[in-house]
Amino acid sequence: MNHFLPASPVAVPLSIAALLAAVNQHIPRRLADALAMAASLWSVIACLWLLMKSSHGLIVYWMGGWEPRNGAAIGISFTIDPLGAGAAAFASSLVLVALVFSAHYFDSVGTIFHVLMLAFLGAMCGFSLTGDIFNLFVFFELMSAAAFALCGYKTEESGPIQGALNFAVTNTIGAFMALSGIGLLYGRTGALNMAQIGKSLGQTHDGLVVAAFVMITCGFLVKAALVPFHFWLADAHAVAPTPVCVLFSGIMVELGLYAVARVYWTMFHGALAQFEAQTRAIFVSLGVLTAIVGALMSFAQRHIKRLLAYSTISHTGLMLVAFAMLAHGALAGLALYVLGHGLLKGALFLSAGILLHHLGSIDELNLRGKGREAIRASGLMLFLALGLSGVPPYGTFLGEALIDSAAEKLHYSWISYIFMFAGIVTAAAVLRVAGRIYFGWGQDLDRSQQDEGETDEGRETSGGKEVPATMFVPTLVLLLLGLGMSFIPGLRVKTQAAAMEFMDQGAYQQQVLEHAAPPAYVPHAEESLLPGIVRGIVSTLLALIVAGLVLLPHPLRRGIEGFSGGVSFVLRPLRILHSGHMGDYVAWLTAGVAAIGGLFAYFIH
Amino acid sequence: MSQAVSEFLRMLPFLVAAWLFVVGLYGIVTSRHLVHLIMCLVVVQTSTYLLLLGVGYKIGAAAPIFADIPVGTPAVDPVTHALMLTDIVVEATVMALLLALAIQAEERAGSVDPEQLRIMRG
Amino acid sequence: MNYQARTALFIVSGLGFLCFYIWGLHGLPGLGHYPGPYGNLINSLTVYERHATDAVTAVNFDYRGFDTLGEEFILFASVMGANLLLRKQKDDREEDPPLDRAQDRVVPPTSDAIRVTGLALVLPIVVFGLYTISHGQLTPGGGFQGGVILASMPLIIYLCGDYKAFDQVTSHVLSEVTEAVGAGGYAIAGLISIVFGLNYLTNFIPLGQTGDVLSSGTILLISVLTGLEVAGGLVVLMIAFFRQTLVYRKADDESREQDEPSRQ
Amino acid sequence: MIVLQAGILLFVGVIGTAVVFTRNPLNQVIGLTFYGLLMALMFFIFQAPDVAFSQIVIGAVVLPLMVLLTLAKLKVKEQRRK
Repeated sequence: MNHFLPASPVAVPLSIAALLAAVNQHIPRRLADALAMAASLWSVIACLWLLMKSSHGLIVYWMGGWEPRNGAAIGISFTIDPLGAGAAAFASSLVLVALVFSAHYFDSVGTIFHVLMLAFLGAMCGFSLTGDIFNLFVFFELMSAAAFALCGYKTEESGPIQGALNFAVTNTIGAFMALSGIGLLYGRTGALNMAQIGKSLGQTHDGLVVAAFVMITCGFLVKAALVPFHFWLADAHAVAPTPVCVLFSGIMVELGLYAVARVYWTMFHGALAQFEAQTRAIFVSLGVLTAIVGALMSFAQRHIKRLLAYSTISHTGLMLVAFAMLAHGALAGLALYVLGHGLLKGALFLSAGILLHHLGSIDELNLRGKGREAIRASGLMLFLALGLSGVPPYGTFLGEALIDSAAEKLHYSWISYIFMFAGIVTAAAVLRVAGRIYFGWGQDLDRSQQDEGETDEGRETSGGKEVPATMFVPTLVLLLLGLGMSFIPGLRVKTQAAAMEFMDQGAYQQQVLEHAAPPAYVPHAEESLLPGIVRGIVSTLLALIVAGLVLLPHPLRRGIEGFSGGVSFVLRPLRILHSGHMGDYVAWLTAGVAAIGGLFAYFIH
Repeated sequence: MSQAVSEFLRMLPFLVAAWLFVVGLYGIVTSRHLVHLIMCLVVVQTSTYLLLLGVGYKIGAAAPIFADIPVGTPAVDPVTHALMLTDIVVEATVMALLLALAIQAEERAGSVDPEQLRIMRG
Repeated sequence: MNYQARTALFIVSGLGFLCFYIWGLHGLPGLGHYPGPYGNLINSLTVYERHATDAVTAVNFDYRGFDTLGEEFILFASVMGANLLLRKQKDDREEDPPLDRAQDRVVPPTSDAIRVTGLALVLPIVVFGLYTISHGQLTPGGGFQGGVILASMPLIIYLCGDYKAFDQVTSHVLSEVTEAVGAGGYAIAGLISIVFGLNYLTNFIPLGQTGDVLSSGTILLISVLTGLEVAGGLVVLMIAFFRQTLVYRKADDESREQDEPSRQ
Repeated sequence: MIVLQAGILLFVGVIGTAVVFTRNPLNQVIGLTFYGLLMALMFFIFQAPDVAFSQIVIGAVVLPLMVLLTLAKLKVKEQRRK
């Protein structure tokens, strides 16, 4: 079993994918569903097992049995730690949920959908588990290739094609950028194993190391959709089939960030250690900018999936802020936050999918007052919106609490206001949607505002009065898991230990290259959750107030007109910048890389 | 003379790689035709070949094929070649996917000019 | 942004990026001064440990075989994706008569010389492709290169003007299955190692005599599977593109009709 | 040998730039084919026969062919729309 389990989260889904492709159209739909679900279920189990096992030290698994010679790696390793295994387990669970949801959702073309989903799954697992930088790139590309195809799945419409094009071009450029960085590193160290590169780089921090760091980081940040690399995300989410959105928002974007953290802690930490303060400042500013832009743009949308997509952008900004603390408490908080957010956002997208299935539209203004017909979906949405603002016991608040206490020690306590701001605005946006759809509050459709680009999309199903259990139950399960994770005993302590393991560069190198024994990690005692609880409740109340103000009936709106005028004064130019033009996206991408690179170059030399 | 040339050559493949990367991006930013844009993306990708090729090369070394030369002869790095092979196949397939998207863009949106494909604004 | 603003933004940031990149490149040891140790280690090991004389093939299919697995699936997923995107839509049918008839263009018949030469080339190309695949561990070549060569064979048949033969040779289902078998075979070949109590993708076949065709264990097996995958994948891709534009040179409509249902 | 290497690298740089600046896709694809062949030649000169082998087929045949087929399809579509 020890020979099989570490490789199986990649090998099993890929084998099943190939099998399903070979028998395309010759097997019944239900059998294909069952096989695909079985493969993803297997990945969940295997990854959970790896998660348990690796909490006592890294699992280092050499593909092809090529153990390192004299401390030099000659093969590819899976280097599995609890956070990596956790990411893979979470990705597999979301794939499973998405497959269950789509069982009655798609009028699928042969088995192509299943094949692509399984390839996507295998890529995400490999991406989380690998310990080799080029292998990371290969799985990054596999993830992208499957994602592009899934994104353009609904070829009958014009939107998906344009969204997929923007997605594909920007992400491919990001991948080439990361590959160039990898080339630079290889030119310096002659190694591809991350542990060995880290060892070989040591403390040097010349131009090459900085350039490699910035290029690899920016390549992955394109996937993580940080401003100014974020444009593709809203487009891709707005058009991808709903079950696929769950994966994009719930885990794929976060995996971009995971890769940044992995790369930093295994390879560059030694080199950049004396510039920790500057690194922190740069990433915090980037994250804060992203959180604010994402939140504002989210509030301005009426296409519900696009709204959710911008909210994801806002939350990845917060996640980058958490990573930027470069402390184990914040990293543990980040892990919990990703989990909570992924469950929540997944459930939100699924409920949007139910709306689309039931009412045939995804435009907030079109759906005004129609929610009574789809009461379960809109009711769920209300619940979920509260989670976005971090109300306890929703899982995100656990993460926020950890991040806050870590930030406080680093004199960054002001970032908790950013967390509150992003939480309030994105939650208010979803509450507004739910209020408008379910209760029919707020303005009616204003036909004068037509030049807004895509606001709606076609059905993905044949529609129907009934919402099948395969759609409703997964949504509910995600919601309950998101609530339940707060009650797992010792979760925070265990995650902190895992984060310490993740960040220990020296122990990582010794375990990978020299079979060293793992050290034991003893995190601090649990801190009080009370401030987090209070803050969560305050944000939720504020979110309710903001949403209420927006939805006020006409006569009462007068009072806040000046305020909303101010808001749209800020929003207008921001929306114009999101032009939907691929050239703009690439120009901003280059500008982002140049700016981040320039800042690092300035600080380090 | 040959000294000067070899000093110039020391950085040449890398400079060309950097140049091609940026020029390709320029083509993408200013492109008015999706197919042109995709071919510019190919140019960006070739930049990574040049970088890897330059990194793995050794002066005066043979190709890493030990059929005719004895083991131990200095040979260039086979790993970068393997990486480039991977890169080339990836290129062809990703470009195929993009070209397919371009065909669909013409079909569904009636244009291949990024200027006209702006349904995703705001 | 308008064209000028966009170009201006790019020129400023592109130059910034270029400077930054070159600043990083200056840290490289310079062309021809490869630092090692990875490549040197592989060069000294392949012949002894793997009985393969082409180090690149050994890296691709053994030392870093797992990368190649991922990369096979990139090909596989992209082909699936392109196929999905290029499938005929329902509303295309009526407005899509064979192109040439719609434009009243007469296709010049292919000359006999081209046809004979072309068809005579088919066999050598197949042999050459198979040779390249099977000698990958010895001389330059291997699954990728041989697969690509094999995939060019149907093109020649098409050039010879025999669309019917092209259609038969490239029968969609067959090439799709070939592709899937190649990709899946690779993933499963890795699993066989596990049955022998070895790590994923470890060699489990005797290494044989260095220099023989049947040598270097799994490298050969994986090379063949990769060849299948690449050939199948590229043929599926090319058919997908060809079907978009194909010039029907003969009365091929029946064969087209028969083929349609299986592709939906 | 050194002069040959420098020459081909420069040539690759120039042709790559030319490919980007050729705005008409039909002309560009001719440039791209030539560029692919040039790349293959460069791989040979830099002792990478394996890579050169795939580059010849992919860069000079498969990729340009796909681009040409795409252009043909786009042209037909465009004409039909008019």
